[in-house]
Amino acid sequence: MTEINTNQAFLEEVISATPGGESLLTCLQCGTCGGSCPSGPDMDHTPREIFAMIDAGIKDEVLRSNTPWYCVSCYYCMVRCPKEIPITDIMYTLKRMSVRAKLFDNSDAPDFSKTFITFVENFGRSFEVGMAALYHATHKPLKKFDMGPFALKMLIKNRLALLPERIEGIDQLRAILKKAKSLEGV
Amino acid sequence: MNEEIFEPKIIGFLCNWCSYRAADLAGTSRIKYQPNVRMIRVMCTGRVSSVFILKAFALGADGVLVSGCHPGQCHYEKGNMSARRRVVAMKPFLDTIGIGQERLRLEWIAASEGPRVAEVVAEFTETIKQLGPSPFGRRRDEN
Amino acid sequence: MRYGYYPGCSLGSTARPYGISTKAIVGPLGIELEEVDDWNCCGATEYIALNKTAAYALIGRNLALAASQDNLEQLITPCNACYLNLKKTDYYMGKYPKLAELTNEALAAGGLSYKAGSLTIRHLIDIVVNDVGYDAIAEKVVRPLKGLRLAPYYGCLIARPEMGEERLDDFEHPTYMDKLLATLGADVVDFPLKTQCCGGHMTQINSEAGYILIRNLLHNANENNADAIVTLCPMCQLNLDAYQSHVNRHFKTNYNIPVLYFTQMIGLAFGIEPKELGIGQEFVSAAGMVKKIGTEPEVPEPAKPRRKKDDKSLPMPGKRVEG
Amino acid sequence: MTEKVGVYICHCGSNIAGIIDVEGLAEWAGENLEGVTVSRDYRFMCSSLGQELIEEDIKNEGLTRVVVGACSPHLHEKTFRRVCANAGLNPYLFQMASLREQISWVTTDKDKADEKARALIAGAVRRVQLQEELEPSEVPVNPNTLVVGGGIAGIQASLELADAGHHVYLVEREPSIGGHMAQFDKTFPTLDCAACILTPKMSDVGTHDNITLLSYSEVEEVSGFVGNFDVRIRKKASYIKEEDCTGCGICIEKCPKTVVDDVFEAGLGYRKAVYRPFPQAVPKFPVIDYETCIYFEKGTCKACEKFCPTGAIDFEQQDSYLDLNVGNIILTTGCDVFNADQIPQYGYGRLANVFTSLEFERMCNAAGPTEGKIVLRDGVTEPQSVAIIHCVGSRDKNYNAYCSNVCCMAALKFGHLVMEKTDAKVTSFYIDMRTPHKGYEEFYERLQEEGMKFVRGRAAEVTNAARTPNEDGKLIVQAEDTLLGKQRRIPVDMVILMGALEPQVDARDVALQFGISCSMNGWFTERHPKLDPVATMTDGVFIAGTCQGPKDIPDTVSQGAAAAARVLGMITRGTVLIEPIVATINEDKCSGCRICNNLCPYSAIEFLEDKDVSYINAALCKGCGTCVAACPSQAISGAHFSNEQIFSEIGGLLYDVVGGNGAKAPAPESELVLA
Repeated sequence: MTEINTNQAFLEEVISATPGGESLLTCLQCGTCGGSCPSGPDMDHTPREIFAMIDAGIKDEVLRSNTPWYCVSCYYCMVRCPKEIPITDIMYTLKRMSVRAKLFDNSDAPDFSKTFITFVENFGRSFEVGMAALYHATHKPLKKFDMGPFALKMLIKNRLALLPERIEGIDQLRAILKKAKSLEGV
Repeated sequence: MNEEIFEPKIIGFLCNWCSYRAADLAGTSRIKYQPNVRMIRVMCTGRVSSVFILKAFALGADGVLVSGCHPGQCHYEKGNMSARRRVVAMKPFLDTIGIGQERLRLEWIAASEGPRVAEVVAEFTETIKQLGPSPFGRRRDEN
Repeated sequence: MRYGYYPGCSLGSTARPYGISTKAIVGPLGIELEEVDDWNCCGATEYIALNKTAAYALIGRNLALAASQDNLEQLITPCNACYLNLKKTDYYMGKYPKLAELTNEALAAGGLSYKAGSLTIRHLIDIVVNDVGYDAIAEKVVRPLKGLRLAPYYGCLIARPEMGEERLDDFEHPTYMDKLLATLGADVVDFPLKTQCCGGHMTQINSEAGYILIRNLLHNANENNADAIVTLCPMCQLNLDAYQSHVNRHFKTNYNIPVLYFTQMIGLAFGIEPKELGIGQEFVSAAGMVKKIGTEPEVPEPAKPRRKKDDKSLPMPGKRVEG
Repeated sequence: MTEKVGVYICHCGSNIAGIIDVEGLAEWAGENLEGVTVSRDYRFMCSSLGQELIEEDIKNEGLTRVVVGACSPHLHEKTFRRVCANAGLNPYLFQMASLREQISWVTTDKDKADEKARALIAGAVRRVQLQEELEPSEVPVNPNTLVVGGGIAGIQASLELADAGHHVYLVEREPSIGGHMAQFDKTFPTLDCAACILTPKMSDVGTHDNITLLSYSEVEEVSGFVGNFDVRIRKKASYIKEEDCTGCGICIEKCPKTVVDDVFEAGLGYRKAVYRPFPQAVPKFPVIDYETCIYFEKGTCKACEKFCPTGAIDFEQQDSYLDLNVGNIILTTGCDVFNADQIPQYGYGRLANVFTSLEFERMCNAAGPTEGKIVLRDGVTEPQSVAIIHCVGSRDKNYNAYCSNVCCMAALKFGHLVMEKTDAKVTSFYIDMRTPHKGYEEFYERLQEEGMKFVRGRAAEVTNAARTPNEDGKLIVQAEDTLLGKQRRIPVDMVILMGALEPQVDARDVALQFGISCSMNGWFTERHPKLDPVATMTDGVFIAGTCQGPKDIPDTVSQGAAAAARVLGMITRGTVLIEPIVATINEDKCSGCRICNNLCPYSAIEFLEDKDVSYINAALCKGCGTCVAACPSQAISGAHFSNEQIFSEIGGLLYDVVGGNGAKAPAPESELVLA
């Protein structure tokens, strides 16, 4: 049970980690975001509620919620928000925070992202076959059944690359990403 | 007064109808900004002659701000345009006499733009801080 | 017209038909694409979920490479996600100096740097409809898509978010692809869900949620008797096409709507052989649709009648009928 | 010359004293500033006790100059000038330093605040010593008044003045007065019929001996100043000879050309090419619309002319001009309504059964396109369910950040009308329900009792994309019900968009024409937001109604009456003082270069051929000082803003800079220090 005002610094953290995040202070709780969101019905909390919770400093509950992970980045909320709050970017911020705080228990979403970037960091390109294999094998053993034929069909349709492409400048890319992460203090 | 805590002394000429009222609005809205600009009320920026500006520098101002109504919004129809012509014309001259044109700034601030006053003062104060004291400004130590 | 070209990962795999058809039509359209050497993945919507600075640096590398490649000024991509990432990074680096600073600090580790604004990032369809233009396209149409009723589906990331002054079109109801398909001779559905979400990565992380979104789109396209949905995004195409059978299984529906790329439709209208446009690689076969080309439309559009004396109807804003 | 300067520092309670060491400041001024003989601080200088303090000192200490460090001169300069005058000191020998607006309210660092305060006081003290006695000139006030805009605000103002026995020229752009109120059916919260209460006032205006109604006319030029404005009115050609027209309306009946009426019918209805916006129009004369008339388009038709029983049609008529002289001007130019197709997700213009609030007002109006029947765009089907969306273009940074004030109540009114005239269910989508006036909250409760539903959540979108059978053929309003934290989709037949009130498209041009200012949004700016709401910064020009900001009918009417009262005050006083801040040319110095002649915005400078010098007509000069600054031979001096005065003010402001000589007496004549 989280008690209110546990973490007043939370609001500040979110704002400083999001380009243009200051506008979060002016949220008028109108619900345009929650109303516009394609995943709205599946979220533990609507974006609007998340903002109220951030304001109240209920950090853990926010970082535990599935809301940011159900954001499909359609940007409807962002263009409709009457206060021009960069909602989608705030969702990304919350994803990063929850991964670092290891608070989001249903690990599917984060691990999908992790699998995805593993390939990007090793090859410089994304790679569906590997992703499907790795992600579904490590993640949804039950779903493998479903995904097997799926991937197969993709192959038949000639719509899967069999081998990952590796870019030439992979070392350069790694150096860049390494530096970037150190800058962000990861 | 030593340089690392150099506080610029800036003279501001604000028109009575737009910019001076914007400063009033900044006040009533309690918007905080640097105390470096000391403001003079003129009826219109059109009244701000080059002599005013030179006098301010001559008396040791580190910067001069001239602020009036937006183009087309001048209470006297086009006084602000004369001010613009004058300021533009003066800038190269300020370079030649070694004051530097960055020390003279013209801004349009409407009566409703209280926050803008704070922004402009902040920016301009910062600019002048970067430039350092004016070559003409010989300070006596305050006590 | 010469442009830098950033295909994006999917065009080599899941969206191979997009790549093929793009290559097939740029010639006739007089577009010269110069691929960015050794470009890397843009990170889709996933990378930024884990690292912010790294995500911008990842994209920054592509921008830096393109900008330094014999002075390219315009960078074109056919993928909505890549388009958003490239454009948003350029825009944010201009808008938020701190972000630009960090990104360039990271890029420096690879001996690169990028200055916001050095490149104009544009989507393939933007140059097709605006640089080539509808008239030039119309001239090349040898096989009008007469008889086809098409639902133009733009997806999210080409329409949103707001990224500076210049905008391709409306955030919610763009019309440039509608005009394009009409130019090709097709009967165009006024598709109300044209910029709604295709489910994005939801099909991966919560298929139930993803299927619902796909169902909504298929349902409405079906209601509008669309022969096909036309997309300009690999992710949209994959979700609507490859998962259509999953959706049918899941909701006991039997949608059978082929999902094609606008480049393939242009190719068809230009008389290029379906095979050379990668048609046949889609999950939901477009064979039937291709056959229909040239036939009479099933639902002829009723011409708007002049207002009669007894007509009580109220004027529609914008659409004036005088009596 | 040694002046005796009195310096008075106001605490303004803690407003100034909270940041600035007022006692210290007064002390410092007394000790360091030459010429200062009295220096005091007091809790409230503007209080009667504070004022007496100054009067006493002027009398007993023989002060010759007065400086008050308090609030902005825009608040109390007049007050203290009067104090000086009462004590026999010329009011222009007074100077004010804005310690509150420019220091204590905007500065956090106390020491820096004190430093700046000393600078401002030093500046004022040095300046005031060079200020000269000035006598404001007194001019008579022309008792006639110009009212611009014939909406309810302009009607109210005109009647107040006319009934008081003064002549009013009421200018209206459209063919009839009445404004937006004439378009409405009912008015909240009492639901009395708009026409019933408005039309009597309209005909009063039409028949009043003291009112010259200039409809279908616009103000072309304005010049002059308070008490004595010269105005040129353009009366647009209506192609109807008003002296012959009986207003029988046969021409309208016979006119073959029907067009959509985008103005009065808000695009929901039609009118003829020769038309009268509505039956009770005042004046009764129709006008022929040049743009749509078949005769002007094709050169044939003249149906109206054929059938007019009095031969009142005149296709040769031209615009005519009217030159007036008035003492005061009241602007009641009203507002516009937000163009809803700017918000694509609400589908206006794309989805037939999405209506704007103005369209719906016309639909409800018994004299409107549907005779008051509430129907869908097909003109026959009655809706079973209606959604009302609030804040369309209001409280939205993408369009207008402000609250439009009237929409919540209008939405409640609409809810009532829908439920009264149909069996439809009504749901309102609101962010905050704002009902802060007499009887308004009660009206809200009444609608709840009548069964109107309220969803707290801004509608996200209106779509025709049905997902389920019960949504088929409907408009679906999707929103988050923020009180449930759940997304809801509510299928309805009709959607009403409560569009924001916006300034008239040409508000800025009008403001410029009358020499007043606009807010960033384009609303006319009042002299003081609380204490002087209907006056403007330009003496003799007043504003009332929605041209000043969004407001409802009661507030609009009050302002119209208030503006009239202010004008009556001016008329009763009979004369007005003109600030003596004018420029004068020293003929001996004038080289006759004529540079100043074209610079003057008021052509107040003429060239005297015989003397070969320029001359300034004080009556026309407004004292901007542009000519003073521009004169190459320094021959022009600006009263109250002379070079010497400004120079010594600069010197004082830079008291803490060597070369400023801040504490010393001001240099009498200006020496250009740049050798």
